[in-house]
Amino acid sequence: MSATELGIVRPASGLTATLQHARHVITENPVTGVAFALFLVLILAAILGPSLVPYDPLATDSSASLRPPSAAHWFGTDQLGRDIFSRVVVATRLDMIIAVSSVAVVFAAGGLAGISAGYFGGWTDRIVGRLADTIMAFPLFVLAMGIVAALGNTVTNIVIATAVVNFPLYARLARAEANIRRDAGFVLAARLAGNTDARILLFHILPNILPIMVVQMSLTMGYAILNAAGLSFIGLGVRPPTPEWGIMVAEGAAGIISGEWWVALFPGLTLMGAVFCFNLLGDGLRDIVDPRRRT
Amino acid sequence: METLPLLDVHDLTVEFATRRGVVRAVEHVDLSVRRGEILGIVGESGSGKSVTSYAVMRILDRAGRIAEGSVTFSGMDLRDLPESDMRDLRGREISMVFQNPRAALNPIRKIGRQIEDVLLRHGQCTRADARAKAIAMLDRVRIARPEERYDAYPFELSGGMCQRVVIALALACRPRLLIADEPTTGLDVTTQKAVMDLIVELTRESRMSAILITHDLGLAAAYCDSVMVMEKGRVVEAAPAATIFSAPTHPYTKRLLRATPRPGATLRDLVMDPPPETVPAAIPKTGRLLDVRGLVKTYGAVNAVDGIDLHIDRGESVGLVGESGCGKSTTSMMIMRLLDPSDGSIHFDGQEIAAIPARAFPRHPLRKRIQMVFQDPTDSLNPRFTAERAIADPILRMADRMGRDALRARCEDLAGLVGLPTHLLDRFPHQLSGGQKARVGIARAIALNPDLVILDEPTAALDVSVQAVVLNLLEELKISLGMSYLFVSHDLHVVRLLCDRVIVMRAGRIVEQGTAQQVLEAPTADYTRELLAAVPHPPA
Amino acid sequence: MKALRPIGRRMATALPSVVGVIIVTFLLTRVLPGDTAAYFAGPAATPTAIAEIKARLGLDQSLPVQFIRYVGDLVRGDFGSSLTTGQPVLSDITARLPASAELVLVALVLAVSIAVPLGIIAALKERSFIDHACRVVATAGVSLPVFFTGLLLVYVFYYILGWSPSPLGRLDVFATTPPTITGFYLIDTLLTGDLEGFHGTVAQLALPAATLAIFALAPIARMTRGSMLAVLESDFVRTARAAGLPPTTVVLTYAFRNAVLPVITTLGMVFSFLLGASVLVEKVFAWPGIGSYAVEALIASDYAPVQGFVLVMAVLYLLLNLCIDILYGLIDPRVRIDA
Amino acid sequence: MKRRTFLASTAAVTAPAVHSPLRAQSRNETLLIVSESGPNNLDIHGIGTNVPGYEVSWNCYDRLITHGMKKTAEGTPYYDRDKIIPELAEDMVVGDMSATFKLRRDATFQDGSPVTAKDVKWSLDRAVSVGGFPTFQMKAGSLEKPEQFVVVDDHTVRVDFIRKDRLTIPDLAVIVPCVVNSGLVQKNATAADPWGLEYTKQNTAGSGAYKVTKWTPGTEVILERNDAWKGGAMPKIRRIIWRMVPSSGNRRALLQRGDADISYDLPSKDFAEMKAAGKLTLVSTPYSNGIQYIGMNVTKPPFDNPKVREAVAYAIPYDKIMEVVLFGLGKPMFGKTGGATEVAWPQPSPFKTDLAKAKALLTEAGYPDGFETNLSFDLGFADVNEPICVLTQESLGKIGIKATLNKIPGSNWRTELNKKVLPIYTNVFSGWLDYPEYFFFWCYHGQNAVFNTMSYKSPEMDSLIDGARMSAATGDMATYDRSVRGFVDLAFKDIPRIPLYQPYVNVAMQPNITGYQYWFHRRLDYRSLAKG
Repeated sequence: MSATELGIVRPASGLTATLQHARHVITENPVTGVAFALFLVLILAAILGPSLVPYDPLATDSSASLRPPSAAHWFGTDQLGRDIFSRVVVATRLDMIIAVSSVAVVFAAGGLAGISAGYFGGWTDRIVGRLADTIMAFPLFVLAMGIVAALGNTVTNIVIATAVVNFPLYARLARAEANIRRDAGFVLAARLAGNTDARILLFHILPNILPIMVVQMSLTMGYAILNAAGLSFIGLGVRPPTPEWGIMVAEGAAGIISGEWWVALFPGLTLMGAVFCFNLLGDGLRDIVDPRRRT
Repeated sequence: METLPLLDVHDLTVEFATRRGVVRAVEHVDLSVRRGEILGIVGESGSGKSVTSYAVMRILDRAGRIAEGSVTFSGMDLRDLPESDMRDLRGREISMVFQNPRAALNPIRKIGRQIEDVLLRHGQCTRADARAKAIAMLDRVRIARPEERYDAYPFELSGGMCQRVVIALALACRPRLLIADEPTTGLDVTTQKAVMDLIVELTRESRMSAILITHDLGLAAAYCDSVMVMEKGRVVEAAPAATIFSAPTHPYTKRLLRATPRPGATLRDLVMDPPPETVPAAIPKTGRLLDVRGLVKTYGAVNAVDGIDLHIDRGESVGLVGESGCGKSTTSMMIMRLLDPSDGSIHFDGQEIAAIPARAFPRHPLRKRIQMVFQDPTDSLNPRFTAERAIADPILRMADRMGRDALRARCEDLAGLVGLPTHLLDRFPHQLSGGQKARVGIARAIALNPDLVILDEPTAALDVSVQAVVLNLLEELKISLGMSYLFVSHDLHVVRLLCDRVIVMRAGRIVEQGTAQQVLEAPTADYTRELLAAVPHPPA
Repeated sequence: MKALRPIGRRMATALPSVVGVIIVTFLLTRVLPGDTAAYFAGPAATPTAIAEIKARLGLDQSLPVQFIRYVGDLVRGDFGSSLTTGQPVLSDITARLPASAELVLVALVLAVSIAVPLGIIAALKERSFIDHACRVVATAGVSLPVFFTGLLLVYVFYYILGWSPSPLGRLDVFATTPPTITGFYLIDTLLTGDLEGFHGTVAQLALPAATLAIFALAPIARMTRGSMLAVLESDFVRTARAAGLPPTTVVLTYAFRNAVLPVITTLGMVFSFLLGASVLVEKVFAWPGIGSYAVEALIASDYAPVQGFVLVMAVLYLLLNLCIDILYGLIDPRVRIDA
Repeated sequence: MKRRTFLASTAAVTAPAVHSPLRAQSRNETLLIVSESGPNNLDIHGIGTNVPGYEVSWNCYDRLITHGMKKTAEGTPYYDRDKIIPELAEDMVVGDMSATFKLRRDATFQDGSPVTAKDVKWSLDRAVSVGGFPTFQMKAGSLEKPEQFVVVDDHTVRVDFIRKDRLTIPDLAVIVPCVVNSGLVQKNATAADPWGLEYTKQNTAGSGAYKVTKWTPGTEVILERNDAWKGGAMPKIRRIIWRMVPSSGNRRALLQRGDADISYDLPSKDFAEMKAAGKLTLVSTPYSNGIQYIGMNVTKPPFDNPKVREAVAYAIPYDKIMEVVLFGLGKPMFGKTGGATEVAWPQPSPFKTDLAKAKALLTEAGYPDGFETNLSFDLGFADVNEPICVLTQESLGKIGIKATLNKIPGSNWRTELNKKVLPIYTNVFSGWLDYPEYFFFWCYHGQNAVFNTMSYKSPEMDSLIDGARMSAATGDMATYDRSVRGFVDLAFKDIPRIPLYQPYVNVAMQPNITGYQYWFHRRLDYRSLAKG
């Protein structure tokens, strides 16, 4: 029995209520609070990073190769004497771009295909369903590898590959959410109000499943970064010497055994932090979005 | 004679911790149940009636706690009882029956096993005789062929059957107190009667006590020895059932009593201060508005609607009555042109519309002339739209273009018409009460002055007092705007209040139709008589 | 016979997916860079030599013709030959599949046996410290790239602590492989009563399986928690509580059995993710599975193994989903009717 | 039905449960080798046999002749290019236009059948006939037609020369002209596969010191000693376990923990560090006749301009590359100051890093603001190529050349190179036959062979290379020396390729392993290794 059922909660207006709720979630759940803070740091690093870093992330210095962390080089230097801290910070932008754009692409494609499938049913549903099934039948990472290997390892193709492997997730989610709403009272009412199917889909159903999609997007952002890192590990990442977390980890990985732990560790921790942040953020957003937990 | 009551609740206050601080759901409630007594707790949603019973059982969710007061059962203070003892008590001494029986049963466990679980838990049987005892229990709650049903899963049983199983579960250990929380909500009237009769019979038979929690004063009055009325967490009146009906003392009880539809009462009788008589639209329109012939809807091999003929005249209200699954909703959806019929014709204002595909109908000029008010006001409002946006939607789509200000003005007019305070127009559905949402739904339906409005159980989800007001509003609007209604409902008494003519459906066919008076007072079909008899009659 | 019909029907619905997989793989591998013929011809081949080999491999034909040949070969059970190992793909895959399957399944079992209790506890103690801790731990696991986790584990447990045997595949270098009965060393060593071999296998499996399991914790724990929360709030759990059933019965027999349904569905998804991730893990641990096999083939533009791998994976995935459906049906009687 | 047979067969397997895990009899006679990749074919004559496959061939088959050993300055045994010793042959007589080999009478194949002249002829015929790499390699020594190989008697074979070629005899000592058990292989040959390549792909059929007893492609190769070997002194190691460990970090860990005995494809960094740690035996030997270089396509602007090429040559960060990419494990091939050009290859170029000069040259060439280009490299050797290219890219940036790095997957590298369109790239070339004219013939000659990836054409160069080949065959050493100096000088003048360094073969071993020998093919020769 929640307070809402008891008929007690009557918040003032939509926006303030959401803000209030967000504040409530953050304060009540310290983990989500930390995730939000981390997210802000990431955004700042992505925007301001390149102008803040102490060194040129591409400048090599053979006299300072593989230096452990010090006051001059907080995260140490890599094999070519590049400052790892600067590279990690500057990489934020690229990684965020990969994450955000792949999620945007898959949201547009998978989301639309999914809600159409869920709303119209029939052939649309069958085709989208088969498409999703087919993609799912691939081990996803291998499919991503295949796409990048076939199309060439550019940022665009990494984004496309990540979007493709996430397609079933979005299509299915959107389909399920749209399907339970296709016969909802408000959809029937919208039809009575003279809305065409397209309008109902875009202006009535989509806004309602948006929150749950946003949660998914947050979770997928983390996956996108991991995916890019995995591709880097097997040599299908972005072009050198562009700093990217996954590549830095992959390059430094061999050094762990030889004692140059910092080369892989710091980019690894950053990468983990970012993915961690997106995942926790997704959880947190789910708390905000999920009406069940609005107590 | 025993002097000590079986259950004695004194000064009970239950608090819920919400993020807006502590909310008191139940305040200073006193109640007592004697051995063999059936107590009814009546109240509208949010009155705290269910919370009271959960507090007695100590099954409040994590956020809730008993803040004050005492609960004494058979001399034991339940508030201080260790949880393990409390668990022994639950199901053996005090049992509970919940509303929505299908959800109250574990969907993936055989019903027999669920009964056994309880029997075994409370040492009422051994592994060896568990099955036999469970079957005996099923037999006791009048489930036919109990040996077979033992292996059934809840989804294989009807709602009424499920409720019998829940009752069997509750009574398996022969408890001394049974708490039934809205046990018949969601069941058809005929089932409702059978379930209530069963509960009372078994209670009396084994000399148990019972608490019946319901929103239906009529139900409480018909089955209980004494009745307690709750409002906003407080008890406003408690008296023997008969007394409550004949001489209610508290204004809230009076209002509740008045709002309950009953034979002989008119719409205006339901509300305390009825609105002035509405002036009919200037020129009352006459003539045939809707003519439905041979309407059929087939799903696979099943005819959900099996050849329906009906008609509605201008300015007329027609009630379409039947129990769930009788095809009344399917019929209304087809007339509404949200669903394509398998066969038959629908003439609206002389135009055949059955052939226009439902997908294309939104763009049809007739669309705005046939509108609908939905059963569940919450479900029928887009959670992301404000009240104004919801009302404006049909205007934006189907009326001539108008400016922002004109649109706002029109929405305010409509809000005024349905009695919705204009400041609520900017709110989202979750910020509105059930009655307010219903008004928004009505305003949206009448926004384009339709000729025919289909009312699909428009008050089923509302409390009686709200229902009374909404029904009056609908009547008022019909007269002032000159609309016709097709009122779809399971409740004959409600239909009678609003309708000129009544059509009774069963299994996709019409079993009886005639004027409201004729059908209710001199029904010709057995089924109609059965329906009428099933409605609980409070003591006169 | 009757019981098999739904299974048959379910398989039939999966057919389009298989066809889709075949087409997509074919097209994808044809756009892969690299020239098989040039690879075959060796570093110093003349253009005519390359053209000759091309003709021999049928690579000079048009795409549709190649596709028809490919499908024809598939029907005859001929998956082609790998350039990197020089063996027929089918025999490579059958030799390597048990290694991957054993790894992924052990990881899955490990993950489930940790994540499910974790999820249940988190749901029972919603918003408590334990809940937050579970969430953080599980999420941290899924936030690490698997190859990084794997290398860290090797570094700590093999290199620094020396607890784990050398990351050299399924068995100690000097141990002989058990006779192939199932191909799963864990089972084969037990069947032959070879306890030493069994221990060795477990020791070799520990790190790679742990690496994968860490990755799989979060989705399973999250799903268990969410679905437990939903079920714990449901009416029938309240009924069970009100009937005085003990907490263990309520949580396990009533709540968990219902909550496990969406978890099972998630497992299919997790399995697919693990198969993908195993590609990287196998590379780190020199695991002779099909994942590492496929990666190397892909990097080498070696069509046939990639196609064979993907096809086998797809079929495996579909079979797994079939198993999940059957399992689902066993748990949830409502589904049986529809099937 | 099917199920029943399956069960029956399972039972058949389980029934004799006598299996017991045999620990290797003695670790001292077993060698554990770890490397990144393994063979894809056990026969070097097979189609597309990869480099690890060569190692199997080298150790499992014998040739008529082989090389003797000498020692490098560091004391590492190093094959002696000029000292040919018998292996299957006990005697070799080189005439003017032919060479005659007398076979050992006691040599047998691993199945016990004797090695006869018929086998030798069949094997050499096979090498020149199967096409692909083996045939190509044979051609390098003017061994082109089966008619060149004549069976004189059961134990005598004559090889006729079609032309005078200094490389003919050395080419009979490389891996390709191995002697195959013709009887055994022919038994397993088919009409479609007359040379029995399918059989030898999976099985070794030689007379060599080792035979493959188990091969799990991509995972491990197990070789056992052939105790009846007659080609040389009996090897010490009885059993070789060769495991594929893709992660270099793990290979290093295995070595450092003492689990693996030998690994020889470690990154320079690991190698340098292990060397510094001093716990393992580490041997570095320069590739014979090999060079890592930066090549430029001389047919297309801007690299068609020699000034641009020279500018690039002065812009390469040579020392940086030696230091942070190779950790000193390479022989610098730059910065030669003074001194005459030697009659040798590889030898250092006169270039050194001089950005001012590079900038000036670039301006002179008409590119004062530089230009944009793509710098390509083979992803298969990314651990060296990538840092080289990153450093080069940065350095080129300083003189205005904006280079974008272009990673090309290993599988595609050769195809891309052979299209001869890559503007600038880095690569390694090395020849088995260690003769300057051999290198130049393949890489600089205007016949535009596949290895002349710069599309370099110069009549002067061609005549110098041809001159060297001719004079070598005839033994005119004065002309030879002049020609070699000439083409080396010309290569440094026209600069289609900028030499960077001579790579090292780095081998890391446990301290108790002895007997490592450097061979032209750079793979391990198990026969000389010993443990303990």
